Amino acid sequence: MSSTSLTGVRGWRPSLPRRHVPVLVTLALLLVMYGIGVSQYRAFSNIQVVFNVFIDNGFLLVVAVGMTFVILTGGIDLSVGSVVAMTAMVSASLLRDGLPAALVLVIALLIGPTLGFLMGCAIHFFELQPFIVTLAGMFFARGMCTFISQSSIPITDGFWTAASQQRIGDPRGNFVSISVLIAFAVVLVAAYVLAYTRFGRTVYAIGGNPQSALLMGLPVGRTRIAVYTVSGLCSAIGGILLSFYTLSGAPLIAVGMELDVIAAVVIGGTVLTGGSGYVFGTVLGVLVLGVIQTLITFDGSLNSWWTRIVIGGLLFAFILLQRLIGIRFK
Amino acid sequence: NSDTGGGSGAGDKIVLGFSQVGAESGWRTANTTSIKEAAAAAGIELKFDDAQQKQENQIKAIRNFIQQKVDVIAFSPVVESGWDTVLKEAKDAGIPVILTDRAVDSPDKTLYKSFLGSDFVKEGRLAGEWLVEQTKSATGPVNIVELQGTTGSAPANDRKEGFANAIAANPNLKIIASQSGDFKRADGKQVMEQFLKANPKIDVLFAHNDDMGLGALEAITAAGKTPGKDIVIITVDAVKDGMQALADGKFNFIAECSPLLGPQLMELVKKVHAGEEIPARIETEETTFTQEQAKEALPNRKY
Amino acid sequence: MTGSQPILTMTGIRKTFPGVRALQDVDFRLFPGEVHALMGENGAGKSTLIKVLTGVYDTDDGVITLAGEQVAFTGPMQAAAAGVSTVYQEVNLCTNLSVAENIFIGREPRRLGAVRWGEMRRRARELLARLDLDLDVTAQLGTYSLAVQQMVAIARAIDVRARVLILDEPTSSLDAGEVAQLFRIMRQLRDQGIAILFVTHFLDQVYAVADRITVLRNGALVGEYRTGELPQFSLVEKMIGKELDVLERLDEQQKRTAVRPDETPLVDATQLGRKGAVAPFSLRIHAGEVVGLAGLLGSGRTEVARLLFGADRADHGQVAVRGSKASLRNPVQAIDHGVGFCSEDRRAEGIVPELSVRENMILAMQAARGWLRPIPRRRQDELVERYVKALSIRPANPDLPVRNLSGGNQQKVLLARWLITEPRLLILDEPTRGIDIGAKAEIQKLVVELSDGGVAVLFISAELEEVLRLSHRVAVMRDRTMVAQLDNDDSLDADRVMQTIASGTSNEEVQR
Amino acid sequence: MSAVAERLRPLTGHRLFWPALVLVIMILANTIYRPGFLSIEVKNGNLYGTPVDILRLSAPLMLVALGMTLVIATGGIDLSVGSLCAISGAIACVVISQAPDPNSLSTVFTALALAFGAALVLGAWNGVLVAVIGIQPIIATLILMVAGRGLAQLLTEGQIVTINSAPYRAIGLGHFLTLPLAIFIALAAALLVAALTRRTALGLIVESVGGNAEASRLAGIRSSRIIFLVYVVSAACAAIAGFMITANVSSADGNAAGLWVELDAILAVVIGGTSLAGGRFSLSGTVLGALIIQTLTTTVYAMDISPQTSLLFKAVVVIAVCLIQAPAFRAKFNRRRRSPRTRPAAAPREKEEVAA
Ligand SMILES: Nc1ncnc2c1ncn2[C@@H]1O[C@H](COP(=O)(O)OP(=O)(O)OP(=O)(O)O)[C@@H](O)[C@H]1O
Ligand SMILES: Nc1ncnc2c1ncn2[C@@H]1O[C@H](COP(=O)(O)OP(=O)(O)OP(=O)(O)O)[C@@H](O)[C@H]1O
Ligand SMILES: [Mg+2]
Ligand SMILES: [Mg+2]
Repeated sequence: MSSTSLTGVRGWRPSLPRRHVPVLVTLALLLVMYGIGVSQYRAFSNIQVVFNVFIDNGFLLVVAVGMTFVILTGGIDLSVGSVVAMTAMVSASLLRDGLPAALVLVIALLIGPTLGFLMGCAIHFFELQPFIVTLAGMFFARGMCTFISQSSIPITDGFWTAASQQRIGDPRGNFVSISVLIAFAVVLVAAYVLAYTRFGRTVYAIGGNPQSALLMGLPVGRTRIAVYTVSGLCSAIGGILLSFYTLSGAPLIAVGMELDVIAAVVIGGTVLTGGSGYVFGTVLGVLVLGVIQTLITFDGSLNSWWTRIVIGGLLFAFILLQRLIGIRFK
Repeated sequence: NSDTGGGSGAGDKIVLGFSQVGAESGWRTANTTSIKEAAAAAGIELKFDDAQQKQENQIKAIRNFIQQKVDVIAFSPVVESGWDTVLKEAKDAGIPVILTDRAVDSPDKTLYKSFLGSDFVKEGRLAGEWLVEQTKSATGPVNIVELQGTTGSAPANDRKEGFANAIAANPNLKIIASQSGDFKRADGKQVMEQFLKANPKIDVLFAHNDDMGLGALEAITAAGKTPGKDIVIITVDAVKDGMQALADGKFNFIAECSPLLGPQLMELVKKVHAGEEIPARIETEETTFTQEQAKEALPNRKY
Repeated sequence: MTGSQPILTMTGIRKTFPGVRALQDVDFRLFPGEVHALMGENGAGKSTLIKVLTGVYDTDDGVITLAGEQVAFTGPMQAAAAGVSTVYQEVNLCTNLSVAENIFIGREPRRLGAVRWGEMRRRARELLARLDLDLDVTAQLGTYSLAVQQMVAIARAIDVRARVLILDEPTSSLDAGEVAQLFRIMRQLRDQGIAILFVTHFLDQVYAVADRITVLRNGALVGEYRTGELPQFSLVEKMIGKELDVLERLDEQQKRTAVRPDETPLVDATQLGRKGAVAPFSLRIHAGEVVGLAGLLGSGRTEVARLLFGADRADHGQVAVRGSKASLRNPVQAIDHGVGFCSEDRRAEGIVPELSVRENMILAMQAARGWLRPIPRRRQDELVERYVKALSIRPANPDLPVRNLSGGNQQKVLLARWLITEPRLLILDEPTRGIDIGAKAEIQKLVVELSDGGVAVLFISAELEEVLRLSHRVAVMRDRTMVAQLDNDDSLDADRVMQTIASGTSNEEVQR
Repeated sequence: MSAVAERLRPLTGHRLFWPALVLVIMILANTIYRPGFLSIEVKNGNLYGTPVDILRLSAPLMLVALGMTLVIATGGIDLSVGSLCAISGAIACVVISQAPDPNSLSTVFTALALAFGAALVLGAWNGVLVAVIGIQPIIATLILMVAGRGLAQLLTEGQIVTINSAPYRAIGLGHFLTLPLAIFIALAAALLVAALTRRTALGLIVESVGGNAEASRLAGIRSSRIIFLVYVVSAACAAIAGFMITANVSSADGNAAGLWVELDAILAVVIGGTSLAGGRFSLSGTVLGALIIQTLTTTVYAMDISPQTSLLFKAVVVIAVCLIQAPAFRAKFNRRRRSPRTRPAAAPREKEEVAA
């Protein structure tokens, strides 16, 4: 009965591009959107408009990168917006108290990961749902913000001011800020980690099937905790960038940012159930949101409520197209 | 300046980029409407952007205004701090900036040309002074509860401060409870319900805006008390519903905070564009209303 | 062959789940250089013992030693690090990752911490070649069938430099060729001194490869035996706990040719097909007829079944049910026409893990009745009790979440789900996979009974003997095409079916 | 001690024991802080007091959370409920405010019908996005969450629409049998949903779809139809909640009505013991969860806790309730407590019983 020869080669067409379809679709749609902007508004074609999208969304990008890790494991982190705000608040208040900038940076960069670590532990050891744990984390961090100060605190520290106002490139013409470079660095590191390290691959495995990952002998617990810590770290970096951006800490800043971030990650082609997606997609997702906003500002005729409706509508059109084109390609 | 204009080929119309906080209250909407109407009337092309209560969005909008090379930028800052970087970019691009409604705390006063808005401290003070006047003859303690606005916001802080300073004149006046109602009717009502249950004797309610006062009205009625009589109600803003309540005798006093900045703003824009010097701080024309004044004023109110 | 010292001992192992004593005072030893079969009925505790060993579950009591040292693994990661490599019962891989990664993740070849993708792919190809598999190692695992996934899982396990290799029912979804390939590798490894623990429900396989057998029954140890000293029937007796004539009964089944050319067929599919899944085929099934589907892995048997059930939408051809044209575009319509379908992938497409045994059983019937007409509790109890007994589902507590049942018992629950709907055509895709010998005989008996009672059955199984034993007719699949339909008369035997599969034609092809 | 524990086992083992305990503790803490907390008096022939307030104010949250429970049971989530509250409230108030006679019943019913219909349409929109087009629920409903608030403001033109309509007011403030009508409305909705899901097979079907959608489809359940349906139900619940919220202050505020209610609703559902992963759901748990959250809010106001610390307070309560309910946490806790006790001797002869 042995018929090994029969089980052998079967003509199986490799389906390589399939994984990349969502990202490619996003890219194409983004280009179309940019094209529309250029054709409609003259100043839109300035290269600085593109740079501004990066300058204005650098912190969002960094936070979204952290969120990508979490979502790739099939989790979610709702605390990011509050942690960003808390980091900015802590930096601002410590600087106001006269601590040296370097020390403040270290402290601010420790708080986010610590909270992330604790949330990761709660999720892993007590098997609580990430949504709830991070929601509690969100309440906690936001509570801390107003606890630190009820009104916004300006930052006058020399290092911060320099980082904020430094223009890289032609200072009179087209330039980017330091935040953009930091954001790019974070993106590159994250992409490398996800693609080339054992930790990164374990993140994907957990997203695919946590039970299997455990039975395959992967360090599921450690990785899961690490992922929330990474997200906390990214939020902390995002918070620092935001404090560069606004040169202040305000208790109600970045409210609802978590939803923008989640939307960016998903638009970038990462699946919320985990296991599939790329950092590069997340970059595109952030750009999509940025370009939508730029389009609306350039138009400059929308009422407050029409702004929301149009954002919702564009989001819908985008997701729908992405989905339909995605299906077609598969 | 046809080479500079935005997409619409502005000709020699002045282009104003205006970044609004959002549309979080009726007051804000009236403010927006006023600006839009005034711009149209003054022949100024308005680029309007709604920041949905987010500072990040306002900064982005200002950047985009700079890219579009508008002639003047005006905005109502969501928070006080954090504007230096982007204002510097505007300054470098040679675009003058006017603040409306709320101030910024930047030490560098050259970053903007002027501030146009209300004096919140004064509003609180006017409210307090009226109360002191009314309770001159009171012998026993007068118990006041306060419904604060959004915690940490400039109007809430300043109105609280102004009010507290004014009532210090009479030691009988005492604030026995003060809690944030977030400038919203539903919250104002919920907080007032708890005030009423925790404090058997409340004589005066000071609400930081009309909406919270209107919410509190309901709570007071439900508790079997008569607003305006059993409890004296003082609020700030003077939006239509508030004025109606005042005219109906349910409120006792309102310190006005006018949203109708549009015409004044357009004046300033024109002057700034023409290179004229303008004062660094301009206050909106505001008044106060008693019940009688409200009855008179009500038919002519625009919002 | 066996060394003097066991590499692994488990003594006095006890494990209780809420309401179930899964293991009680079980002792087990494993010697280097042996293949040791762990036998027992569904729910006997085999998988639990393995999971206790590798630290997936904590023990309630008991001692485990590995190479003389006491160990208590906290999880598969530690166990693997200590040289215990395991393939668990349900395929436990990540379908979203590539084949190569599934083999190597956790121990990828790296340079300076960076994964060396090229090297990994090359090594994956080599390893799969040892199992005689030629896959695109960069493709996502999920694009391959369950059987291929099973082979990949095995490849992953044998690559580890392990001292102990544990295989929990690795052969349940493999075909004969792949099994032979696996055994070749197992013998190789054994000769290198690796200790192999092997779980299967196929007695032939035990006798083909195992040196020693440990039998569990109801979570308790029955005994440890040398394979040569334990005849098949006494093995079965030990597993079942009473003397049974199962084996005889299995062989007694006779050829069941019954052609009813004059009747209108129950289901008549003409040129039914779906692009990319299966080429258009025509198939008639009469009431009371059992049609077997034979073919290699990936030959498209499952696709045929899914088309007939409307699980996938056909883009070609049509179906008539009892003479009148019917549309089977989704499961609801198929069920309306009295078709039932027991999927081969019970975890993804079968059970609803959170729900109780009872709810899982009545699900299909409830769906057919519509949500407005809940099945009365009394009727539920009646039905559930009947099928729990009929299929000897253990534990017999219908309110247990079905996820707590052993693999084989879950399969029985699924079967019960469809039997309860009293279908006219029941499609069984690998219904006996992972089912113990007693239960397998029960299911086969059931198929015969159903058919005698006028129910048509489409029977898919990797075991050709089983197909031949039960079917009136056998349809042969090859490369996603139905190449032949053979009457199961005296001239038909396994060899001829194999020939048909191999050549793609049969010399006396029966038309329809 | 342990005998008592044994006796209480069936009680402490009950699904709702821990959330209920937390609620009781919160009420106790309030009563200690302010002895009058629990006192109820009769005013104008109606009951009046903080407990009544809590019940009345929790009614909208309860409604939203009921719908959310079903959505979550199918493994989805509905972020748009807050916006739906705002839209339905806005439509009702705008219609009433423009009618010649805002006090007539027919005006109010027309307004309610229009608003309710619109909510159903929007719910169907969500349902189509998730069930038919297959967009992930969180994103699909995010669209309406963003755009919906804009719609509500569009309807009210950014103003707070104040109405003067006694019948409409009654939805939020009316009384029935001395208790606020809102309580009865929420209760009726809860009973209706409970009857719909537990007296019919709908509950089982929803749980099955949430547990394994593909398996359910193959068992003959129209999974996508069920998923579609729960979003419509959720929207309907949100609409009624929107009526209550706006009736409570007799005005529709497109921006503030139902702001962040989606988060509270999700919290209520989870505190009530329904898993966000889908599958099993508990309506009574959700009702309890809504009560806990409203009590928490009231506590913050009543105890003079400054609003900035209220979020910290909320974080602590949420984590505490979820922790004590988490099986993993309890297992760890129990093990530590039980370990000194010697294990009961094994009863090896019971072997055969297991098979039964
Ligand atoms: N996680 C669990 N929770 C509760 N009970 C469980 C759990 N896992 C297994 N059981 C029970 O333990 C017993 C032993 O199951 P186990 O999976 O070890 O059986 P098995 O011998 O592997 O059977 P099969 O041949 O069907 O795979 C069964 O009665 C099963 O219901
Ligand atoms: N050449 C191939 N190499 C590897 N896998 C293949 C190949 N062709 C098909 N497959 C896989 O096999 C599956 C189709 O097999 P299908 O389930 O139809 O066959 P089957 O005969 O029912 O097999 P099984 O015995 O596994 O049930 C597809 O999901 C596909 O991923
Ligand atoms: Mg098993
Ligand atoms: Mg198959």
